[in-house]
Amino acid sequence: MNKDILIIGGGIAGMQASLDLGDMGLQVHLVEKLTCIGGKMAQLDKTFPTNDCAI
Amino acid sequence: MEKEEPRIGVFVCKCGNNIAGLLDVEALEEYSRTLPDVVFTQWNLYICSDAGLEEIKKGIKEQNLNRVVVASCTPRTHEPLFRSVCAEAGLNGYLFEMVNIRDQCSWVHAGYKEDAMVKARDLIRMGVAKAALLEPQEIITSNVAVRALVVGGGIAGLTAAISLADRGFPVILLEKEKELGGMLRSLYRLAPMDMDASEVIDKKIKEVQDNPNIDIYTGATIDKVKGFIGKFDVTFSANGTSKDVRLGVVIIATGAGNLVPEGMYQYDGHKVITQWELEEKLKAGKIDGNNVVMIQCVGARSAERKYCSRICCAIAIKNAILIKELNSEAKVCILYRDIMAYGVQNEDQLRKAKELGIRFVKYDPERPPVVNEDKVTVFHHLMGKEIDLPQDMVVLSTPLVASEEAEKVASLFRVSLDENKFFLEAHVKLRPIDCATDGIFICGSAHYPKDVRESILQALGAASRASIPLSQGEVKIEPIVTSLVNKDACRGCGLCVALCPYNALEIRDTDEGRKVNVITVACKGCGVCAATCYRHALSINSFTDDQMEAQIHSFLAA
Amino acid sequence: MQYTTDIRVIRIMCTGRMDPVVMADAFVHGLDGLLVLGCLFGECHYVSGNFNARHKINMTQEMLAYAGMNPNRLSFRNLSSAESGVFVKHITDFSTEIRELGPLGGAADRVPLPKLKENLEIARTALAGPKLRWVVGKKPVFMDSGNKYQEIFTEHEINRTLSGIIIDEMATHSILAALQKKRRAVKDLAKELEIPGPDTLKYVLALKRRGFVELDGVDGTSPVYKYKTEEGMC
Amino acid sequence: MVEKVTGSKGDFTVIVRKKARYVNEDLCTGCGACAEKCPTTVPDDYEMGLGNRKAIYRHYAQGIPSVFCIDPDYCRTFQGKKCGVCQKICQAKAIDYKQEDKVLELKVGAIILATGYDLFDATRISEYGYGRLANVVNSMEFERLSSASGPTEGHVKRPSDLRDHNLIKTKEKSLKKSTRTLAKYEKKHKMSTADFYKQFTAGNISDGDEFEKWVKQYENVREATRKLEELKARAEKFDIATRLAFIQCVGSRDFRFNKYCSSYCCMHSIKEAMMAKDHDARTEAYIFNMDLRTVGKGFEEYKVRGAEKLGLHYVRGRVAEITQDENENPIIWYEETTSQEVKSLTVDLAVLAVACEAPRGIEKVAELVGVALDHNRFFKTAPLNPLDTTVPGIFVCGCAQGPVDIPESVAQASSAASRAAEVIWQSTIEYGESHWKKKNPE
Repeated sequence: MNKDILIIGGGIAGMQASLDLGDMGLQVHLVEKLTCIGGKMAQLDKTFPTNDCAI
Repeated sequence: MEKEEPRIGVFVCKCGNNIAGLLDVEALEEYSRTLPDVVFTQWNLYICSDAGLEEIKKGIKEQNLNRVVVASCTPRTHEPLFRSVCAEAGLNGYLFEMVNIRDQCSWVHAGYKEDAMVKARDLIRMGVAKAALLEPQEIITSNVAVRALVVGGGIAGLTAAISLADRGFPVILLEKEKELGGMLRSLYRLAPMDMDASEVIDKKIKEVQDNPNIDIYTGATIDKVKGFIGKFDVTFSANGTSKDVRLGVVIIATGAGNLVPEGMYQYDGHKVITQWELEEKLKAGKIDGNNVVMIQCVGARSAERKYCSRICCAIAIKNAILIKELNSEAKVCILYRDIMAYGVQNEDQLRKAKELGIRFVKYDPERPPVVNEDKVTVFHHLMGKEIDLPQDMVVLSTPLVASEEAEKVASLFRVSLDENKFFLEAHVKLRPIDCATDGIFICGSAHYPKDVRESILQALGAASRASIPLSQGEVKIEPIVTSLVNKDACRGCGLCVALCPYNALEIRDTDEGRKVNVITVACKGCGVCAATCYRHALSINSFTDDQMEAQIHSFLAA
Repeated sequence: MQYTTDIRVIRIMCTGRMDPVVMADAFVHGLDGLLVLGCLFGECHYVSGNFNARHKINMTQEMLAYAGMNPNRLSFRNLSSAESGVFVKHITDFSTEIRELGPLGGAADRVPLPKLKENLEIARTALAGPKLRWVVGKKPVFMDSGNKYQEIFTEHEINRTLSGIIIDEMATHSILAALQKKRRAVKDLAKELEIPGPDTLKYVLALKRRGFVELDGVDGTSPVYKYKTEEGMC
Repeated sequence: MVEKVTGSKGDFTVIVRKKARYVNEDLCTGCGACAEKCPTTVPDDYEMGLGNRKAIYRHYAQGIPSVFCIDPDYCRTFQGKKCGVCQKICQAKAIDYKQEDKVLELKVGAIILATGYDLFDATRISEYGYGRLANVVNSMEFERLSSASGPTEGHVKRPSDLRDHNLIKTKEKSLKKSTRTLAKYEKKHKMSTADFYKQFTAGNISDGDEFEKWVKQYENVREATRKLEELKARAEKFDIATRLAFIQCVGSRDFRFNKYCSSYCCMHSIKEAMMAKDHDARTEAYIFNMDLRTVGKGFEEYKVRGAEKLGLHYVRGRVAEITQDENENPIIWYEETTSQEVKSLTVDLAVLAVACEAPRGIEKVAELVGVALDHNRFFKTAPLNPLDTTVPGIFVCGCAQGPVDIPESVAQASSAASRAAEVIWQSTIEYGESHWKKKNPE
């Protein structure tokens, strides 16, 4: 039985899932094809509906 | 106890060429030696390298340093590292101060070496001045009672309870009604996936009832809530008995209510009904007459209730299809403003409805449809004129509105509601399930109108978030929090309590009178309280008034 | 990215931490300009810190202006953490503005040095006092949920109250500071501090009632007052 | 890159290839000296090709990990040319041209697919002119154009203007070079070019190869200068794009491409229009839509605020075609459904709200992990277990299961985490119980 978890994709969804699992004390492996995590959200400037900054 | 004389060590980093490319790091090191309380200085090519870190440890041990200043890059990336290195050498990590001569100096002042050197010297001097006043701090830990409270026994609450219980966490589930199930009990089929509502909810209820980790209390009301993350003390009564429990986390899943459109569009509950009332008729399989007109956005997206209730279009489409399936002769017309068939499944259903011959007519909120005895008159946008639609039944799509309980629950748990009295999340984008108060989570329509699938999703999310403190068993907090530095000064006035956005302050009766108590686990260290206290009784660790003033004074002392 | 070498950064967790006393103290010690940079309104990382900061900074500005300093030396601007361009714009603008104003106590300020410094010290004392802090602290509460009687106040109403207190507090603390140096008659105080005679009398009597000053004989027909060692203030 | 997945719920074995960065992660301090000196400029995909990066780069400034990496497709060293600049400049000695891919074998109990989405390729709708008309961009490109950290520092400029500015720069560079050549001739023959040209055209100087070249060079320079001046004169009039058209449902709700609604584009366009208006008060923004789907918390209020406070124009109608005028300004042709008239509107910039599509290569991922896709090529899920794929122990979240906005993505991520954690805990249920009993001794 393995206790680790694999997450494919380092966008906002992948990162949030990793953070939650990591905080639960599980070992997470996050695989991203680009050189940095962040995904599409990192390309956004502001977000609706509060015009908050994306990064 | 007399205070130890500060013995400050200053380490200046070249960061390869990043700093040394512009600044004369060796001259800065020499300058640091002239500053008050500085007993040891050193420069390094990369302080963050293993060798550089060893030097800090050596400095602390051999030179008996009791404060460390590193002039290098940004605390955003490197402060935790340096803090832990100090701690490894036996020096409290909070007796460390970082000066940023890279991002704030060498990187941004290329070509102005002289001015940049002046600035770098100022920054180091300011850092040393602050370091002299630093106090040791300890990471704050607090135990978490490993038990969760789920408020609300609808689809969201049930799902969250099962998810937590399946992972071995005991759950207390409170429902104000006599029966579990919530809104789904009165529904017929679910949009957009077209499933039997009672089948779905009955299965969930059984799962909850069979789960040994879940204690269910129906007909329950919450009387009193005290405490904070890890230690919520909740008093509730169910079936005439009162119970006290201690819980680590709370999930709020109190759902929403239906708007009764009294006085709108001749609503009478018989011939002019709501979608919810239509559900009952559909359940019974009886629809009278062939002509059905549905009106969308009744009491929503208006001056008085500004929001869009998200799910009504999907419900109308689903019910229109059900009517057609029941009676293929039926003529169903949906009067809408925008068809909110968002996503994959809703759009599929919309297409299906159109294929079945259900008519969609857009109306202008400025010229709303008028319901008459046997017809509905509406201004048709495309034709540019009023048309009459015969009707045997008018169905009004009303929004979900905040549950009547919302205000009471919110004030009990001291969490905020939004302007429509739905529960307010900590951050719209990044923390959609958390409340601003730690340890409290929201899911389902208590947060905003949601369909079943979305409620399930959010409930699982809430279970996930709630399980974090439960599985850690304790919460750890950076000690940069408020502390009551002058207990005598505090008069227990409660001004700070009113301003704290995190419910991290409370007034307690003590032997010396009413005094503020800081719930450090809940405090985030924003400092509003300290900046406000008219008795100057509060301060923020590592960001005290004295420290800030010392930085400014030492800058101006040049 | 490059910017002016004029600025020195002091890190705080949230602008909500900005204490009026710390801001005033900076100018007492001769700072030419203080720029508070924080999150955009509505996206404070600490929920509501920047709104609290705005109330306090506005009040401090008004107080320091009343003390004779050019209020533009203190400024609050907002940006998000990813907007490096906006950051540079803010500090470039501010540095240009301060350079135009020149050093503290120069032509841009209503009161010249060293008098300005004295005034600023009085302002600092007043800002540390309970009255202003209480009202500015209560401001968001009054605006949001109202006072004990559920009376909700507009920002305008509270600001008017604050302005009144600023004038009273400056006068009161000026009188105290003057008396601390030397015993005086009310009319001399009025002349020296440029406060109308009747007002001066009102302030002095209030101070007497609260036990901060006491009668110290009569000079001709005028009673003379002196400073009484502090015994705590509420 | 995930290369192989075997096993089942609770016991998966995954082979992952970690691509070589050619920069040692433990040594790189992220200082960026290498990128500053790198001679190779490459279009930046983070900036949607609107800006440039170097061949040694970070995806974006705040990216994590903050270490750099070399793009072997562009790096001179990998292209067999002489370079090695980064290796020389790096004081941390982190550059390693010989670094190799690493193959890792991971043993995991559960897998979460968060593979996201791709933007719909708008060139597929030829009538909108994307890719052909300079000033038709997609929503993500507009996002970069209006971002304060983007290539234009947040000033919304027309791409054609950016192109012309770049053209001016390259032309200036080559002109400088040619002027230097002229100077060489002048020095050699001790005569100013103007004098020489006068004499030569008068026939006072006998011909010769070099003089021919000189003349030709001079004429070229004259012509290039004229063109450059023209371009510069035109560029002076360039302004911020203030008339904006947002075209909704590009590739969504369209039978030819994707039947579904992409959920977030209505709000995204309203937001972009608001930001532009915020940046420049002259902005007039038109949002061409079928329905404005403002179904989230605060969304409808946001939309109303956009119209009432900022004067955004919501136009109901599907755009038929986009053409351009002589200034390369896009002309939007649409049928206004309310009046049933075909109308046109000329704007500075047209922004296509492109659909959220299952990413290219999703079939390969699906095949690798063995899960099924739905008819829209997203990972298939069940309605009441919305994050469970067709294989137990493998979950999905975010846009990989269908289009969702950010808060829903985040919520789904937490939910998927919960499902994955359930797998791990269920298999070690004793741990769960003893865990809380230990913590709750009462």
